Amino acid sequence: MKNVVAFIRPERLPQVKQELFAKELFGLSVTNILGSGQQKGFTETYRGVTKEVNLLKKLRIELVVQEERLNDAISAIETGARTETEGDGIIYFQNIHGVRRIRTGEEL
Amino acid sequence: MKNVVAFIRPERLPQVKQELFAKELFGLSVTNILGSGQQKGFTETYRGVTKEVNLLKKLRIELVVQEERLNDAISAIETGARTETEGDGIIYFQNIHGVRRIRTGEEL
Amino acid sequence: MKNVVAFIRPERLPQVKQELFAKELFGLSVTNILGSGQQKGFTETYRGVTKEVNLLKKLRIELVVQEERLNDAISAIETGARTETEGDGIIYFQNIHGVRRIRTGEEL
Amino acid sequence: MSVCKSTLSRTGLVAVMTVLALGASATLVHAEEEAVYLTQTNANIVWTLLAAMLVMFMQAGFTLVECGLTRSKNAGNILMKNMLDFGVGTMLFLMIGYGLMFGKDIMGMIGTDGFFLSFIGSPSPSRDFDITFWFFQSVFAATAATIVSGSVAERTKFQAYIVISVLVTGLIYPIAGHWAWGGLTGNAGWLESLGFADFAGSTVVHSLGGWVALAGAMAVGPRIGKYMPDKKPRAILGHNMPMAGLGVFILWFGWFGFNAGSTTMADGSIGYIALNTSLSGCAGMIAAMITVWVRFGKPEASMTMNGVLAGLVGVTAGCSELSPFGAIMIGAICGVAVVVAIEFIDTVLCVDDPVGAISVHGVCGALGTLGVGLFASPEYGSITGFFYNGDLTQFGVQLLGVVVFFAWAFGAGIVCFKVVDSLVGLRVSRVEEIKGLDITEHGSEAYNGFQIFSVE
Amino acid sequence: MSVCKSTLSRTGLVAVMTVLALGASATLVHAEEEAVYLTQTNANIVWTLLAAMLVMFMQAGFTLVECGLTRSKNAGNILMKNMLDFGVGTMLFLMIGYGLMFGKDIMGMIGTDGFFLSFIGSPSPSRDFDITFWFFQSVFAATAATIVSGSVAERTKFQAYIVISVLVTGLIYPIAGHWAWGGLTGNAGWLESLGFADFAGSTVVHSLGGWVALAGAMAVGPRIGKYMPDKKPRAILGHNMPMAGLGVFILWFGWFGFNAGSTTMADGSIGYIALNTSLSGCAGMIAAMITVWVRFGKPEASMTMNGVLAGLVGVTAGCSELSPFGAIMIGAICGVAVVVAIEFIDTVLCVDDPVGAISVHGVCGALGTLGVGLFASPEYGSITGFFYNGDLTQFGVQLLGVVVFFAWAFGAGIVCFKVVDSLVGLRVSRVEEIKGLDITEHGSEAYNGFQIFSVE
Amino acid sequence: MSVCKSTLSRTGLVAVMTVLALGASATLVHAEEEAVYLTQTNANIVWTLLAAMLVMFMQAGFTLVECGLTRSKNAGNILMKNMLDFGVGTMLFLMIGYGLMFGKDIMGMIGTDGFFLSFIGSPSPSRDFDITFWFFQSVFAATAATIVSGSVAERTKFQAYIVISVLVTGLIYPIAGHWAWGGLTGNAGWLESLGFADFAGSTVVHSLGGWVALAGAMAVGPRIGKYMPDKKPRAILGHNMPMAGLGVFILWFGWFGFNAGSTTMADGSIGYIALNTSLSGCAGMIAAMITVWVRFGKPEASMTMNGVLAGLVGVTAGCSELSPFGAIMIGAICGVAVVVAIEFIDTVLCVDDPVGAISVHGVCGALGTLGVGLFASPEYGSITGFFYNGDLTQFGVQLLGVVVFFAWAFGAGIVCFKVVDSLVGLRVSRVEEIKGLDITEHGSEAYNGFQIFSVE
Ligand SMILES: Nc1ncnc2c1ncn2[C@@H]1O[C@H](COP(=O)(O)OP(=O)(O)O)[C@@H](O)[C@H]1O
Ligand SMILES: Nc1ncnc2c1ncn2[C@@H]1O[C@H](COP(=O)(O)OP(=O)(O)O)[C@@H](O)[C@H]1O
Ligand SMILES: Nc1ncnc2c1ncn2[C@@H]1O[C@H](COP(=O)(O)OP(=O)(O)O)[C@@H](O)[C@H]1O
Repeated sequence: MKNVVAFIRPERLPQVKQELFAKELFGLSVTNILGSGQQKGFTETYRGVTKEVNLLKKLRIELVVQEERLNDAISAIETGARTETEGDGIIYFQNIHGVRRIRTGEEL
Repeated sequence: MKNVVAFIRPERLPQVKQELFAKELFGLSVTNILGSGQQKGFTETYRGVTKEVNLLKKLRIELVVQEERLNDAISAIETGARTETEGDGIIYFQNIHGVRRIRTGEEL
Repeated sequence: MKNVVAFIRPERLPQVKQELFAKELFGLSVTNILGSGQQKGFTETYRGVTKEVNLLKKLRIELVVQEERLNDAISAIETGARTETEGDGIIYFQNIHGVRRIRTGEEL
Repeated sequence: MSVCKSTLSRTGLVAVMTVLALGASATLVHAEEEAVYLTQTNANIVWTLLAAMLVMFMQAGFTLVECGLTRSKNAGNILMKNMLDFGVGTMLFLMIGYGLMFGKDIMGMIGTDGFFLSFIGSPSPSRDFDITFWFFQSVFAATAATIVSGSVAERTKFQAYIVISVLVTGLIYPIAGHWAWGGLTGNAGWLESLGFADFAGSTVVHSLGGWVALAGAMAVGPRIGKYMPDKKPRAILGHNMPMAGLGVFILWFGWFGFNAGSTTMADGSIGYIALNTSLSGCAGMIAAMITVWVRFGKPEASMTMNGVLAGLVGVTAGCSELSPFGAIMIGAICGVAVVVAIEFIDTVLCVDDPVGAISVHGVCGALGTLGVGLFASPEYGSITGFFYNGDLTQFGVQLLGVVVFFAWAFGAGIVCFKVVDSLVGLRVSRVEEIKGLDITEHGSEAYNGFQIFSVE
Repeated sequence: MSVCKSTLSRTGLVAVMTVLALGASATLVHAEEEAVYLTQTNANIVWTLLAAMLVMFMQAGFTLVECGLTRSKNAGNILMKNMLDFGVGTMLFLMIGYGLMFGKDIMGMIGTDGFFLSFIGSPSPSRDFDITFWFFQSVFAATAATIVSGSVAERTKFQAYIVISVLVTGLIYPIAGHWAWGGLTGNAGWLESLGFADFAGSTVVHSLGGWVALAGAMAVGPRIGKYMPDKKPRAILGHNMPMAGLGVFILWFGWFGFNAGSTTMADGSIGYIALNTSLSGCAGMIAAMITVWVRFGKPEASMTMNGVLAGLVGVTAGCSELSPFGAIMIGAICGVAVVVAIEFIDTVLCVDDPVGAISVHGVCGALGTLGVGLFASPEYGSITGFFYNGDLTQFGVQLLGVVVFFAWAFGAGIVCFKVVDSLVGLRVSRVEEIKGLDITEHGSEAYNGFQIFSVE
Repeated sequence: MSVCKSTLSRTGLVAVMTVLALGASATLVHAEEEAVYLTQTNANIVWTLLAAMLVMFMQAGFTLVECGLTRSKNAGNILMKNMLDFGVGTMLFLMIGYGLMFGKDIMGMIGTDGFFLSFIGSPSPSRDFDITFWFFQSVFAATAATIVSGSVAERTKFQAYIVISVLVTGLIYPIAGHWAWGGLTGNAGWLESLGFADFAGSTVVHSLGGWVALAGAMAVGPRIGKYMPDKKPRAILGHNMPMAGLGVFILWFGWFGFNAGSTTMADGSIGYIALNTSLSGCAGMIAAMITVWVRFGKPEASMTMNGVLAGLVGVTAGCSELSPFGAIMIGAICGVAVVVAIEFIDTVLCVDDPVGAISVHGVCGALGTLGVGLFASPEYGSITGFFYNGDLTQFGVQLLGVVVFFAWAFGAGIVCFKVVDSLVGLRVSRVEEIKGLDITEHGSEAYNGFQIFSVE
């Protein structure tokens, strides 16, 4: 089993979900994060004082997939999340050494 | 060392915590996530327009444990989180290649 | 490539960011978590009933770095996050088996 | 615009103007050479109407307090309940309630005419006032129902709540209200005939609501997770203290209308009635804050807010009878009592009252009513209390009223809740309660975008 | 402080006192032996002023409703727009609007003097009232502009909005206002001369605002993500229902000033005007709740709130002409209509109106105005509607007024929005819209600390 | 209910009614054949009471503004402080303050009787008014203390704050208040004897509060993280702009009571006083918005809100003396000044004032008071300013008053804060400040469920 993690733009989630579901990948966990990367932040002014905001709102999505579905998962996320402008994020995967479904206790 | 990650129902956290603490596993990090899996979502109606909500509120819990405590951790989480209805979530673990305590810098 | 994860105090983030940026590590993702460890929680009283709060607000920071930058990353985080009091958190790293930039699709 | 201005002067007479304006929106009137004065009737209409507006605005305060002291997943449901209380309450009071409460009575027990606004005749100053009086009474009726909302919050079916709200405003409140206030329209309710004094409704409105709330909280049972298996209460934290705080300020503001407006007359007494109201709220706040501080170690906000409301509820019965120091005493007593009562109800009775409605309205309403028999000052209203004349007669009558209202409201409340339970079911399912009533009963959440998680 | 008190009595006379106090802050006056009474002029000033305050406070209600029904990333922008409406609106009405609306007129079409408060002369009771009347009118003017804010929310440039706000309060509203209400200052607007009746502005204020809002929503286009490629609407959830709910309660409260204050006289009619206002809001709420429940399966909060406002808008034209039952009918009709209209505009017209401003103010304002021609009761105001006399003349005039205001407001609105579009551009860029106007237009977010994410 | 109605008519006489009602809640009165009119005394009571209610409601506004402009972890503490200001303030003013401020004076310096409401005698119209006047003054006193709350927010011990609040309402405010307003009860405060004019308290209430706030902010020091090691200020963002915005609207609404109510008389001048108040707020808003826009690039919301309050504070001294254009001028000056002052205090003085209380109340209060000497129009109040008569005498007196109040309030403030610091300690510990005062001082958080994180 593999663990696929991607950092994406919040507004691309619906497309990513759509792509994943289209490939029958239904297991998915989404976390709100603040991130920095190549994309620059912005500045806020509050009561006359400038504040640099260099952590932007992003989403972290995480999927546990079978070895053979890894490429499907990655390409689905890439298709859904890509806008070709800075801030699209990265995607990585890792090995997992065991997965179980809590409801049943079965190994996946 | 191992990294144990589980996706559980928010309302089961107290039980999971209790089980873990009972086994003297005190190190624990909890994140709010939105997830989809086998459990179906629900629909909202707002101002006459229907909206499908297929990401449900879940928690991601993460523990760094010693090899020998791995099974304790997994069984504690399973006991605490299981309701035997759809949406109970999954649990997985990975190898970790190094852990340090920030306060002291000591390797764990 | 390595994946570095650390749990730190929220109020240390600016220092950690500064240390990382100083070392030209710009890729960074921050998540809000609730955590327990060696630090004790506190009690709230609400309408006459006491409530123990043993999950404290912490941040989870995650960096994907090249093998050779691993030590830089770890030491930057440690320098930034350390207060030498309980609650400073832990830091761990894992192997990653593939990373891609979503915008371009290039392998990193 | 000097031309325009002189035109203004020419159009001074109301009658002329009305014809001229042909139904237009407003009419300018100027003092003629011979001065025209505001009649006392119209002054009373202005005052009573302003007070009614303020009491109506209290509905916002109740909503915010209840909403703030409960969890975010039920905020929309609470909003709906409180809008409903006003909407349905007014309608019911229109159709049935007012007649039962203020119609020509039978043996001081119940009114029998005046349903469906049937007392409205042809235009006259007297009709103008009657309508205003009716409006003022209708906003009071809505208040009684709203109190119940708080104690059954976060677990009651919306449909069931609608029926309860109808029963409270349509039957429970007006019938008992007649006993104490029927005299306002020339009847003689049996309690007031005995001398029972409750100027603006510590008992008639607040205790009544509070005791129905008690019946409701018992009937519907505690929220999931409120009690441990060993009956030890757990804290279920309210989601928004600033919201509740704003609610308290709005209620305080509106309470000046509630109390001082209950003269339904623009006379000189409204000043000290309002002062008493304010002082009692202040005393309640300080007393509750100190009590919480001493009892639990820290001055906690939600209880302090309950203290303000406790003081306000307490002084409602006697605001026209108390000296300022009497008002402070009543407020202080209620401020202490509310903290004690909340703990007692929570830990001893094991009744889950999320916002403290039973303690604030039921208990402090009763205490305030009894207080009239003790603290009523001969220098102010028409009654003299025990501390001024050593005579417990008035106190006895007050006690009788308090007991009668408890029996009626709690009894009728229990019956109503049981009936509703068997008809539509009182309580949502376990799954619905965990998900929150906003999604399950109303189809959409109250907050969006905000990450809201309850981890226990 | 007995000495002090007797001093108080000595200083009774205003004149003496003023000299004594040498410009100090307040003056105590006591009844002399011979009673002094409040003049009707001063009573009118008190009443009109109180009403004006209440209407001013409605600005808070509008802000909260709009803010609550939109996304958190634009909350600060909405706040700014609503403060601006009042600030700029008052100034524009001062400089231009009042003169166009209430100045000496040309052929019932437009006022021509009274600009820059030029009608203010030397001190006199008449001036005192005129100023108060002016103040009351100025808060009305600000209301009209604010309605537009809602329909163009979340995507309009702040600079563009400023210009629109200026045009609405400075030109669109006062010119048309003159036609219906010029008579208040002794003119004869052409519509009122025909007998058009709109007591407090269902059409003059609300429909006018609503139709400009329609023009605006069309001109600025739907929010990103509101419509699927196949024109199916998607839900963009408001971020804070309790906030919107508080806004509704504040509006309800303020509406008593809006309607009952439109007498600008402390007379006896204010009581039933307020009662009608309240009942119509209640009926609107109940009707909308039931309609939503039946139509979409659950009693949803945001539509129910729109129902309250629908009822209040509807009754505004006829509050002084309707019997209480007429007011309930109007409210119920508007409550149903608002739900239908929102769905129609959203799904058929495909016009994106985030808060329902067009349906609430435009549609229900028109319905309420027409309703006067049907339900006006001879027992109340001076007009008799079709259901009482079988005569459709009044209805015809009402219909004419409704049509004329639609044509004017929508037409002028379209022109204004086009002009503004070509001058400064109406709409923010795609990136700015996604980021939210708070950051891009005002430089800082409305909420901080709260984790706020919109995942779709 | 025709029977009932005729009963109503029969029960017209108040006296008869009171007997009949036997202490019941309300009394219906109808106009008899011979008309009865509202006495001016009772009209004054009604008006003053309504104004007092509005001023009391401002407490909600202050709470929301302070709460919204600070961080969520201290929201409950701010709520508690503001409730306390009112609760304790009223009590202190009752026991000590009123006597010092309005008691029989010694050499125009200090009042010496009237403590503990001792001026209350037997029932009379004069007593009725006196009590109302007392109530009105008590809500003013609470306002002064509340201003201080803002500048010391997020870092001050709750216990310390209680003592400060007591000292401000019990000593600092009433002593100085006597100098300017003692004449209201027939004394002659030394400043007012010189001709110092501050109608509703730009200096007496607002500047006084503002200068104590300055002393407080200096004594307690900046919040952790507010200044970089090199003294460069950093932004600590307020957590809730819509909340602050609602607070501003509530304050604006209440300010009509604050200013127009300061007549404590229902006379014709209240109309233009309210108009001036409104216009100045609008001008302040627009001026501040433009200033921020020009100075910092974007029209930021929190500064614009401060602009509204700046205008309102500024016009408070002269609202009864200014022409509408004078009011606009004062508002505009204050709107610009508040932005400049906030930046100056933040970056040059390096005093950390989270909500801008010093600039809004201290600086603009002073400017508004000086403005009376320049802009007071002979057409309105009794004073004529420099721009109308070329005479700087009045301006000189105003300047004297401003300086005296600064010296007194800042001096007494510094002493008080030092004393409190040595007694109970002013400031919470570093750890407590980071955790937030809600948990450490009050034992529970203000928001629950919401994920709230501050990452820097
Ligand atoms: N090396 C990294 N480690 C952790 N997170 C990263 C890393 N690089 C990027 N991210 C995440 O991805 C988001 C987008 O990255 P960014 O570099 O701005 O996109 P792009 O690669 O398209 O320029 C960041 O905000 C961050 O959350
Ligand atoms: N393959 C997966 N990858 C990532 N997260 C998953 C996966 N499967 C489940 N989850 C997480 O677990 C939660 C519960 O999963 P679900 O499938 O509904 O439970 P169950 O397995 O009991 O039917 C999901 O909401 C999601 O957050
Ligand atoms: N074994 C662990 N697994 C997961 N998270 C941990 C673990 N130990 C610590 N943490 C995280 O680090 C935070 C700080 O840990 P803590 O033990 O209090 O610090 P310290 O090690 O300095 O005493 C915790 O709140 C938790 O979020």
